[in-house]
Amino acid sequence: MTTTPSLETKVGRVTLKNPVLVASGTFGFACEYEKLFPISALGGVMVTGLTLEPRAGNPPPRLAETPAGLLNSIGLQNPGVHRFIKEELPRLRDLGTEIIVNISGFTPEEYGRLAEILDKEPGLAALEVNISCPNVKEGGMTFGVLPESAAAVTRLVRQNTSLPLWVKLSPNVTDIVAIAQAVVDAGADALSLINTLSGMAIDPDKRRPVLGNIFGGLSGPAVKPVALRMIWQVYQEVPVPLVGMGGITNYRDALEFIMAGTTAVAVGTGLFLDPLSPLKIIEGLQDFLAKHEEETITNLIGAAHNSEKEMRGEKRE
Amino acid sequence: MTTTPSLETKVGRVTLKNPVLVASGTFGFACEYEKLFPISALGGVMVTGLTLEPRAGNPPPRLAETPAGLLNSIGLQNPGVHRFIKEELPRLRDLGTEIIVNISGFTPEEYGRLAEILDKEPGLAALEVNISCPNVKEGGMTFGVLPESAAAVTRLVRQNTSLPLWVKLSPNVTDIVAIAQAVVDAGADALSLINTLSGMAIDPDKRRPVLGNIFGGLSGPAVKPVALRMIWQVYQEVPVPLVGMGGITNYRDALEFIMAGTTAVAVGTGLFLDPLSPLKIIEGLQDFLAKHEEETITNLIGAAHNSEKEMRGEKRE
Amino acid sequence: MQPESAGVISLSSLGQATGFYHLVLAAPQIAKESSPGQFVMIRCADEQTLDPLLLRPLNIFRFHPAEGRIEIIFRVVGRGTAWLARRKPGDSLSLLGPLGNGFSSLEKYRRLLLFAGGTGMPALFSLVEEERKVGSPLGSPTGAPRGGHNREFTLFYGARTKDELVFLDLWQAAGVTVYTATDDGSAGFHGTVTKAAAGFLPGNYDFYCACGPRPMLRTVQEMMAGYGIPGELCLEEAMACGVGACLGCVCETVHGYRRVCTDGPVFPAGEVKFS
Amino acid sequence: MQPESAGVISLSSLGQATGFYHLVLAAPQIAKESSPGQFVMIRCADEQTLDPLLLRPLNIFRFHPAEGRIEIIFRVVGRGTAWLARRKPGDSLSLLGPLGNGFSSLEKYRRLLLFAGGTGMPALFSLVEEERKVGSPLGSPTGAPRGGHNREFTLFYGARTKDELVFLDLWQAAGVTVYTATDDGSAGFHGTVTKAAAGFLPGNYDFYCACGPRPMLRTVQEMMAGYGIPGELCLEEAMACGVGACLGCVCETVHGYRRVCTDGPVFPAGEVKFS
Ligand SMILES: Cc1cc2nc3c(=O)[nH]c(=O)nc-3n(C[C@H](O)[C@H](O)[C@H](O)COP(=O)(O)OP(=O)(O)OC[C@H]3O[C@@H](n4cnc5c(N)ncnc54)[C@H](O)[C@@H]3O)c2cc1C
Ligand SMILES: Cc1cc2nc3c(=O)[nH]c(=O)nc-3n(C[C@H](O)[C@H](O)[C@H](O)COP(=O)(O)OP(=O)(O)OC[C@H]3O[C@@H](n4cnc5c(N)ncnc54)[C@H](O)[C@@H]3O)c2cc1C
Ligand SMILES: Cc1cc2nc3c(=O)[nH]c(=O)nc-3n(C[C@H](O)[C@H](O)[C@H](O)COP(=O)(O)O)c2cc1C
Ligand SMILES: Cc1cc2nc3c(=O)[nH]c(=O)nc-3n(C[C@H](O)[C@H](O)[C@H](O)COP(=O)(O)O)c2cc1C
Ligand code: FES
Ligand code: FES
Repeated sequence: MTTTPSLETKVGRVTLKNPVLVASGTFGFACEYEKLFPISALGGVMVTGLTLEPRAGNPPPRLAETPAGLLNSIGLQNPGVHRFIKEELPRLRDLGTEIIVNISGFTPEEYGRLAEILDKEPGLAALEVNISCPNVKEGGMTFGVLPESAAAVTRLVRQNTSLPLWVKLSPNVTDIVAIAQAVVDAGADALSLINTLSGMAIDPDKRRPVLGNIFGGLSGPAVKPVALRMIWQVYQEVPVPLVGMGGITNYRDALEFIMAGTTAVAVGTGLFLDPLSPLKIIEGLQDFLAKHEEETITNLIGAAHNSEKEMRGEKRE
Repeated sequence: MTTTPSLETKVGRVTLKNPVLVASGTFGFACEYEKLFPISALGGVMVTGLTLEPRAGNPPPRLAETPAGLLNSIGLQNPGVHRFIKEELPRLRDLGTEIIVNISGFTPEEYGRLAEILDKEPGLAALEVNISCPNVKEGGMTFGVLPESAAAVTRLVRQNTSLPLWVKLSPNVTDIVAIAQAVVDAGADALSLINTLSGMAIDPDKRRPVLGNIFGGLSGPAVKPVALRMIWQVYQEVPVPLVGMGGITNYRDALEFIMAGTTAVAVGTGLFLDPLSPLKIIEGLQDFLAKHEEETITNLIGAAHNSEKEMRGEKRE
Repeated sequence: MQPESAGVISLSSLGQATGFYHLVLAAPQIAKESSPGQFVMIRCADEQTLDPLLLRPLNIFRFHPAEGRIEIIFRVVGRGTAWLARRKPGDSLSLLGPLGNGFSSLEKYRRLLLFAGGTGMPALFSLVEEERKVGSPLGSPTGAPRGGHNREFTLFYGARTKDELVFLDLWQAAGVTVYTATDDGSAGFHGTVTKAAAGFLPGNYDFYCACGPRPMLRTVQEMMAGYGIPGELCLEEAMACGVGACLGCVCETVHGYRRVCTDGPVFPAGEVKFS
Repeated sequence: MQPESAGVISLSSLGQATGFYHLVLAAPQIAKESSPGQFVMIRCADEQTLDPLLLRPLNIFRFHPAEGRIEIIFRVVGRGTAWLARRKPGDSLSLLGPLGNGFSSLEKYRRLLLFAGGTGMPALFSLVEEERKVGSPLGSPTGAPRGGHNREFTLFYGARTKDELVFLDLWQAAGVTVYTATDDGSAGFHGTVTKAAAGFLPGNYDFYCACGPRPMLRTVQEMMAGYGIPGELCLEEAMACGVGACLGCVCETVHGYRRVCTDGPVFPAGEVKFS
């Protein structure tokens, strides 16, 4: 093979120059990492979760390190969508990469309103709809844990924008496939998974929870097996592109996700181990393709499912 | 303080000389570890999951190491309850520690039958009812993920034995409190949590799942934050003793569980890092109590909840 | 600010019982860009392990742009720092830095009061040394102050015990008047730095800088506010990214939550709210 | 079988390109109890890290009860073995062993055939050395076989390349006839051990023992079954407990799933089912 292998991939209507994004909430509005590497090298940036109004977030401490994992209870600290559009978006548009805006609401209407506002803004590749927010109307359970509420939010967002919709699923559910199916039926173009697992840590010396908020979201390598399992299940049942995240720190992790069925991946907590890891992952994928004489990364999407089909005797001709 | 602090703890009717047990499936029938340390030093032994009929288990590979975690897909390989009673139980009775028998069924009736059979056997401290088995009648979802099926199993077991019942909860659920409440209402004396998180791993070189069974159960330090969160939630809502497990490798982990609300803890995957870890944990707890001049470990059960009450202004008089 | 692979030049224990270590690193880029009160993050784990996961933030004790070196003082408190204490000369470490917003310029002030508690000392020393460096070609504070300015520094330095009061000679060499305090009374005042300082205050001080454990900072803040002396506090908070992206390290201030890693670690004393 | 803290006596690379290392450990209890084909599990991570989590199983290459030592040959394939390769003399390691069910007695046989592939070699050497030890006070196979028995061994030893054929001198010193094979033809037969052996078979052999990668074992099993020569296979499987408790390491046999760690790692060749 003489041509260099292609990393280009398509999440529905959104073409990414490579499948490596950075995950919402871990990359701020990109300006922090701009000093460290050229953001344009990334497949895309998922910006920090936005809400309609500015939010102060949760009381500190907000971080607790756990075995191969990280608990965070940031609580969606953000300047609100309006200041985002004014102060951050112009700069983001010029980064030379796809910008995916992550939105969160506390009522379905808030989600709809956010979509409506952002729909008018040029230069966005997609909206990522974070349905892991507590549903204040329904007593605090998050929208993402019930198919009905997840679908309701998706539907309202769908009605308010023609931007591609990536709905980001919560892993804290009994049946991820049911939720995935519900939001796809309600108009999601793609699914992002997974958000953080709900967890906590206790300081035995202080005899109290480490986090000011008691509970936090678990991310990082610890959660990778759970993320892969959910992606595998959704890939088998729900025919939309998937964007995978949860514990990716190197190109082999990225390959696990892609082979489980994702069209793209995002690095979140991995940035904190090594801020250059997304670039190293891109390089690693490139080398892997070259070594195995694969022309394009898209050949590998869902590749691990083939072995299962073979085992079941469903060999592809 | 001059007397040595007491580690004795009571899980309902069951008195344990100390709160450190070993988790089902990780300690076999105790004979393997007998060569390594005196089993009588343990608070109790939860023996490998039994089914009515012998089971061969799942095809290998059955293990995959993950970041700070372990995936297993043993699939309940066991000799069946009858051979267990004949070949293993007599020896287990003489170990000088509490024996808790873990049971699994594929229909509610199987659970009931197992309870009936074991009820006749002297020398058992409790039955641990593993409701994480696939419910073959209802298409493979495990009993443990729906309150109704979890309660149905518990009820049938309750009707067939007067032994203390510890129902072992699956963490793969949206609402752990609902399940906990349902099984307590159905007659559980105590709750064990957590069983393993459903997960998977992919070998990117072979382009297929690492485990022969594709999915496996994630255990070990990686899952500790999830276990603690679920224990915290259940402790706040459901007034029965809890037995905690999920990633405990040292006495500080054990303290986190106890302070989150468990009356006892079990070490599973931790044994594989260090087979003597249960003994070291017992020692560590003893030293901690002495250092902090606590007379008994039972003072620490749920201790981390006090800080929350204080924060909410509900200071205890 | 950038990732830099730094070579260990030396690592020495500052007394077994203390758990304190002195680390000298070859990190030319970071040395060049540093300013007093900034910190680095160091990956304190074998390359291929994912536990512990996060980099550890450590203040820069001294930086030597000409030699391309930085120095760090750290105490072993957990597995990250324990790993770091096992390094050997010649090993290489992954660093990210210099990070944060250090102390502001002291130009306006003549008489300065410093409060250091335990591992809070290094940040303050970098401040004094930078000050004294001006006009000195090598920058090592040997003998009397050689700085272009005639600023006066008084340090109240507290620790749990005598042995944890480290590098007193360097402070003295920098021409700083040092008062010590120990929890166990083994050296200097028997008690906290704030109690030790109380006898000298208000004095004629223009400004203060403090770095140390939270309870100390809170008391210093209160006390100095009482005397109407302005100052800056150098804070610590658990960190993940270290560059301002994750919003994990916030502290409460009069302006709401601010990031310790980028808005700080040094804040105007009057802005910090201890709850 | 017990946990034992073992001191590193020496650790040497057997050629950079190979990734093979030779490790000598002071482990008196394990050395005393070992028998050929057994293995140890070693914690290959810093004490305070939880990743990698599991102990690594490694075969015992040689054991010296009198000196209280064991020897291991390992290849760096991942982070555990990479960590192990960074140890230094004087370091101490956490071991568990000896584990498993080794080779059965060779008493009944006179002419033995051995098949070793890569890191499968050590287990077979322990078998030969133990055999040769009888009658020798020190037990090191120097010069001609000095064992009480006049058993004859023929070894087919395969590797990817010449440099990975390690310790050939020891085999020769033990009086074993050695035929080598390499994947790249850089030494001995160009191809697999099984193909190399095919030319010599059936010969006059009574029994065989094989240790190496799965595909090799499968071919050996098939080939030898064809000649009607009985033997034993030494298997590998990912392990967690190493003591038979977790049922994680099973292989398929004619008797159903059996634990490689305790029912094996050595199994009668006829019982193993390769699927
Ligand atoms: C900006 C900044 C500068 C610092 N400068 C220095 C310095 O110059 N010298 C020095 O010795 N220490 C300094 N620290 C503290 C140092 O970062 C921690 O001691 C270190 O991260 C502990 O890591 P560990 O793995 O050894 O301990 P862990 O095993 O992670 O924890 C051990 C204990 O330390 C606490 N801890 C963990 N992380 C932090 C943290 N980031 N901040 C505070 N406490 C923590 C834990 O709650 C626990 O009680 C600084 C911290 C910050 C935020
Ligand atoms: C009974 C037994 C005896 C062994 N004896 C030796 C020996 O004498 N010398 C030697 O070099 N190696 C031996 N091995 C293999 C050795 O255990 C593995 O190479 C080692 O565990 C890999 O650890 P790692 O952390 O370096 O690699 P990892 O990072 O864990 O994995 C790297 C690669 O090795 C594979 N692997 C991981 N664990 C095992 C395992 N337990 N068995 C087989 N493959 C594995 C993985 O699938 C992966 O492809 C033996 C294995 C067993 C089960
Ligand atoms: C500090 C932090 C903040 C996060 N904030 C958000 C957010 O605002 N919106 C969102 O959808 N996900 C958020 N996440 C979740 C991540 O985007 C990602 O889904 C998760 O961390 C799993 O990926 P990882 O293991 O690579 O970090 C956050 C995660 C972290 C660690
Ligand atoms: C190899 C293995 C086998 C297990 N088998 C069982 C079982 O038979 N029944 C059961 O209820 N739980 C079983 N478990 C789950 C453990 O008992 C425990 O709930 C879980 O592993 C979490 O604890 P840990 O992180 O300390 O291992 C098994 C776990 C492992 C690792
Ligand atoms: S550590 Fe991430 S914002 Fe400060
Ligand atoms: S490794 Fe646990 S049974 Fe073999």
